[in-house]
Amino acid sequence: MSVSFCGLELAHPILNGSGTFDAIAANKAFADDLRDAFPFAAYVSKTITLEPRAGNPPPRLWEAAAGLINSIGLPNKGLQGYLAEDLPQLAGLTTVREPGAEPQTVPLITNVMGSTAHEFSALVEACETREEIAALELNVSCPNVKTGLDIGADPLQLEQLVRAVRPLTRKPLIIKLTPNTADVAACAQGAQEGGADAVSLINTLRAMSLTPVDPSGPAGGRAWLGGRTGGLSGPAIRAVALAQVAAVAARVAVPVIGMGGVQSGAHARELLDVGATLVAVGTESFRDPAAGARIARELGDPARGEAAPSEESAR
Amino acid sequence: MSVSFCGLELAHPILNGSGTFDAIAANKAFADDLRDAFPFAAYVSKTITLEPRAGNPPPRLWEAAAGLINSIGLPNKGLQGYLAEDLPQLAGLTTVREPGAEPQTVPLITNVMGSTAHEFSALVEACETREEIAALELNVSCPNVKTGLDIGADPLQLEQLVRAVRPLTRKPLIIKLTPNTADVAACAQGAQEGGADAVSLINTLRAMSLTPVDPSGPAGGRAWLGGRTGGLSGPAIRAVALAQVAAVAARVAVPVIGMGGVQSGAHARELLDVGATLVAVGTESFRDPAAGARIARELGDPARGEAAPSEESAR
Amino acid sequence: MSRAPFARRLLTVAGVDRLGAYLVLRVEDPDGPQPEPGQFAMLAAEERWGGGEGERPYLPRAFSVARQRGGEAHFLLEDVGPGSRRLCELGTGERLWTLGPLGRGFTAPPSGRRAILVGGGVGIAPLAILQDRLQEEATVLLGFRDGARAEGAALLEQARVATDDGSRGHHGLVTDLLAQEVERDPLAVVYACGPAPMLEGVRAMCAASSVPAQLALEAGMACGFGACFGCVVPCRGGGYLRICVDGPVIDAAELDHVDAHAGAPA
Amino acid sequence: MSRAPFARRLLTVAGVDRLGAYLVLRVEDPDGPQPEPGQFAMLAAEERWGGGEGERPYLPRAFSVARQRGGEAHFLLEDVGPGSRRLCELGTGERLWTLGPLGRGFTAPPSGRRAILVGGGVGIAPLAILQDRLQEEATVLLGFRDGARAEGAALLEQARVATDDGSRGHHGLVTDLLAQEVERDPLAVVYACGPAPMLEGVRAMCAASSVPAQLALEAGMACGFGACFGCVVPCRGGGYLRICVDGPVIDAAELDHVDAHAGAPA
Ligand SMILES: Cc1cc2nc3c(=O)[nH]c(=O)nc-3n(C[C@H](O)[C@H](O)[C@H](O)COP(=O)(O)OP(=O)(O)OC[C@H]3O[C@@H](n4cnc5c(N)ncnc54)[C@H](O)[C@@H]3O)c2cc1C
Ligand SMILES: Cc1cc2nc3c(=O)[nH]c(=O)nc-3n(C[C@H](O)[C@H](O)[C@H](O)COP(=O)(O)OP(=O)(O)OC[C@H]3O[C@@H](n4cnc5c(N)ncnc54)[C@H](O)[C@@H]3O)c2cc1C
Ligand SMILES: Cc1cc2nc3c(=O)[nH]c(=O)nc-3n(C[C@H](O)[C@H](O)[C@H](O)COP(=O)(O)O)c2cc1C
Ligand SMILES: Cc1cc2nc3c(=O)[nH]c(=O)nc-3n(C[C@H](O)[C@H](O)[C@H](O)COP(=O)(O)O)c2cc1C
Ligand code: FES
Ligand code: FES
Repeated sequence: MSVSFCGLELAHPILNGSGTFDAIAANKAFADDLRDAFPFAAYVSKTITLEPRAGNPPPRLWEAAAGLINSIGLPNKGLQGYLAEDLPQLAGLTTVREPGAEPQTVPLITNVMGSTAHEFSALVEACETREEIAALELNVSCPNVKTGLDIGADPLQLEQLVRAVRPLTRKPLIIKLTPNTADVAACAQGAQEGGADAVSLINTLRAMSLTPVDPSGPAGGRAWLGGRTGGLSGPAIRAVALAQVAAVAARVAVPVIGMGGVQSGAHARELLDVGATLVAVGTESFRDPAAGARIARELGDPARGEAAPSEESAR
Repeated sequence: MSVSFCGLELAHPILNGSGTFDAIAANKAFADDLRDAFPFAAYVSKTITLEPRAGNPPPRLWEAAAGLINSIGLPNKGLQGYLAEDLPQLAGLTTVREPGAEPQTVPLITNVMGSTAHEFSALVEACETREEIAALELNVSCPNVKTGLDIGADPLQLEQLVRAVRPLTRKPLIIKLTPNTADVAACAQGAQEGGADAVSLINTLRAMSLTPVDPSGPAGGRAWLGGRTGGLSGPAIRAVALAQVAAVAARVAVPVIGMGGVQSGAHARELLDVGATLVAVGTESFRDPAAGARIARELGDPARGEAAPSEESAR
Repeated sequence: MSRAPFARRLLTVAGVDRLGAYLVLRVEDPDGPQPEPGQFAMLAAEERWGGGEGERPYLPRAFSVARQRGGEAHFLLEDVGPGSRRLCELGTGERLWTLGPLGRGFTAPPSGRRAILVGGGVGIAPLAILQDRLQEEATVLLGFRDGARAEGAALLEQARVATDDGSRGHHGLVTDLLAQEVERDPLAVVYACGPAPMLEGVRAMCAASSVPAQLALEAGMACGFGACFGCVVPCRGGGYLRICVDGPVIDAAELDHVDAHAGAPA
Repeated sequence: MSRAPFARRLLTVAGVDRLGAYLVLRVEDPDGPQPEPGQFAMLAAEERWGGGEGERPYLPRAFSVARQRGGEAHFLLEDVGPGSRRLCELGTGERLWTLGPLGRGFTAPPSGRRAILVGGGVGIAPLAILQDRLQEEATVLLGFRDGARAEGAALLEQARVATDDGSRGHHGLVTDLLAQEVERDPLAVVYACGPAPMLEGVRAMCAASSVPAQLALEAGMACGFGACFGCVVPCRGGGYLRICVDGPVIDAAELDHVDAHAGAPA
């Protein structure tokens, strides 16, 4: 079950999606077993920005059909706060490799976002100095300050961005692609050309909800979310994720982290089958905080298809 | 409840999504009441291409979480077959305006797709000669023969396409946008600049499914659909549709036909609230063939918010 | 062809009978149109349709009318997935949405010619109503995977049975039995419904012996009334037929082969 | 603070008691950690969670622990939507997923100072377990929309009641009663849970009288353990607090106002 990814040896192929598991809060909320039986084989931080961000005004959540819309707005302490306060607390998480075997340290992946190449560079340079950080993930779903479009939606822009930050770090560089684009495989290729070591997808799909129409209540027709629009995650997007991951894995040589709506080992298996190397679990952790460990277990259970992804997979 | 759209007077704001209601087949399947109590206020044909198409090999369907993936592949008799055989059969459908009131003739909208501007022109020219056709809908979700991307995914290409066909018809020209794009509002704007009278959205989201993994059966990891990938529709995509329709309605002046996952009058109301003029029902008709009429009824029921969309809507 | 009213109807379960590995769901339907043998209905439980693992079932499911009499419609069910499972859980008095009867049924044999009914597994359902309606006595050959399923043979009268595991009747395929019958009476007309490999066996055998055969096919359906173009099988000479409106009963002569997805659950 | 095991637990319903417009769901939990007053759990029915109209509920729902004794955890339920409705439908012996106890509860008053418990509607739940645990007698003031809901007051002892429609107790707001109490005893400590307008009234009144107040807030939650950052309320001096880990009990001094979305169902 152990798997190597960009030079990192992981106990199993399941990690968390950025922004869907706050290990520090979880350590406070749960009794002590979490630290030594961490559900994920690698830990991805929430998106960190240069400056602290408070995030969007509430409400931030909406339950959709078989999914969740969030409009969190990337609250975080900012780069300095993260490096000074959070990173030391995150180091030393360990995960269980096999029942009975030695627990294994969980590599930390830091997810960062800038709104310009300059900001991304500053973030990457600062992270490069910290050895607790095993790899970097660049969240390029942020709106370009000039065009308003996602920076990551245009293959050429994305290639240039990656090319600019690539020389600044020797750590593995993962590009978290945006799914809100015409051709995600072209974007992945752009990232690879620019020097990315891996790509991850899918992020949430742009979505919206209105205040419930209640004949006796306030009129409908107004955006429910404080941030007006949000991102859809969960089972509703799984089939879209599978198509995007398959398209990307067929196009690029670098490893792919697949995610989107995974709830079970069978779902993870499908992403691996279409070419992902690792699988991230997001929204399902909200329903079951130990989902990551459960899914890793289900994946390892021979009855559910332990065999390595077959050569003649769907790619 | 009656509504005017591009000079057409419709009994109510509900029509069908292209390719989700074969009125000719339905007339054969159901007893005689269908012809005089047609569930939709306007009827949109399946996508018609220049040459006949058989469509994709089976299987063509996959049930996803709160949704349906289809890979139908646009089977149709081709332009000549459609004009000669189908159109005469479709003329004369009538819908019920108000309980008790005169039934009203259902305007026919023909949906066409080409793979080049030349093909689109030939389709539009041929339709222009037929007075049974009240309006044209251009399906621009087809892959561009050169780039492989959807023709409609690029605002500039789309504008040029519309500009090329606009002079060929005096009928209202509706552009059915693709949702698989970075900026659907820019595409809508392109269509408007090119001379479109209206836009419609959303079409299905690109999605995929694999053959079920059965330990005792054939290995998983292979695409289930004969066409390999397909399009996701139904409740799963409703929140994405709402966001895209809101973005488009805020950007363009032409009327918008909203669709995607509508199952009830409340859902239709939300699309109207964010700026749509008409609402199309697709997959829900598969669960309930009379869904169109039911939704129109629910929309007209004062208890569920008969009031006209408020000025301070979510736009 | 019987035609369905243009509306789903909410019908009530009159009772559920166990029949070996299968269930017979009896639904109160005193006023519905009389289905023809081979026609089907789209069914969905009124409650708890949706949700559960993988958030399915979402769309209604197709089931052959197995019998219609005494103001009841009967359906033969096997639990093969979330939709059929939910229908199997229905109890007396609970309700389900029903759209039908849909599709084109079997055509009676020319008078004087013997009908041979060949069924496999849960695919025996439409042959029961066909047997009820045939004027003359038919030969009935039914194949099952095992003994529990073979108890389903009680749905028809005077059936000869084959089982894969030999637990009842002929140890082997139902097409072995058919081969004997076709040889004995080359003027027979064959009516078949069952898993795709069985149907393909029947088709090939009948084609070789120039015996006419009507095959009741199955395929994943979204709508059941021709709207989605999802339920197709490839037909002779290219192109596809929609099972729900061009079938489910298709003349074997229209097919080059029976598509691997076009049979009843094995 | 009591901490939850890092796993959902599948617990069994011991019984359901009607309490006017509310239900008390009693769940067998002999071995779970002892919750502190104000802590909550994320609940989801084992079956039929998902599906139905709009395919909801999908995520678990937050409920205050209303009482924990005799090996049972009690929750006070009001049917306000698909999730609470499904929980209200649970019968004895059925099971539900439970994650908890979660969050930060109430802090006991300094000894010698009187506790005033102010509850509104279903928001009275955490005040019951608080009353159970307080060493000294507290003043209990509860407000309800109508008489059926006012029967919920039986969850606590010696409660003074206000109703919006005057059908029971004081005709008016529970904050009217609080005003009298605060005036009489400015050294009291206030503990409140209820709809947002009530909480804002309590906050403003206590701030004006310099009476310390602990407010148990509510907000739509996805996870309940700090993972999603969804359940926030704006706090004094800018920024947001996560109700599930920084609360649900928040010191009123940390708030400029109570967010309109941060209260119990009205
Ligand atoms: C005309 C007709 C008549 C029929 N008559 C009968 C009858 O009388 N009795 C009876 O028991 N059955 C009958 N069937 C078959 C029945 O409709 C199916 O078994 C049923 O739809 C299965 O639904 P399910 O949810 O139980 O199983 P599903 O999970 O839908 O699985 C059934 C099969 O569908 C495929 N599948 C699996 N997952 C999916 C998915 N997510 N999306 C799409 N396909 C999937 C697989 O091939 C699987 O083996 C008939 C079918 C047709 C078309
Ligand atoms: C810490 C805490 C403790 C609580 N304790 C209790 C308790 O003891 N007893 C009790 O009865 N309740 C309690 N609640 C409230 C309870 O969690 C909610 O009432 C419940 O989540 C509602 O779920 P629902 O599915 O029934 O209703 P929903 O449909 O989710 O509606 C509830 C409210 O959510 C909003 N809403 C509507 N639709 C959606 C949607 N699709 N997505 C997101 N929001 C939507 C609306 O404002 C609506 O009024 C508590 C909440 C918290 C946070
Ligand atoms: C509440 C929430 C917060 C998220 N925050 C981030 C984030 O900070 N950075 C990021 O790159 N992705 C973020 N995501 C996206 C997830 O990492 C993941 O890509 C997406 O949710 C799809 O996976 P899922 O369906 O398993 O949740 C967030 C998702 C959710 C639901
Ligand atoms: C089975 C099926 C076939 C479709 N065929 C077409 C088509 O031929 N042309 C087209 O423009 N859209 C087609 N669509 C897209 C629908 O018109 C509609 O845009 C989409 O399904 C979203 O709406 P819904 O969620 O209500 O189904 C098809 C959708 C389905 C499910
Ligand atoms: S099931 Fe939809 S066309 Fe046959
Ligand atoms: S509910 Fe997820 S952070 Fe509070």
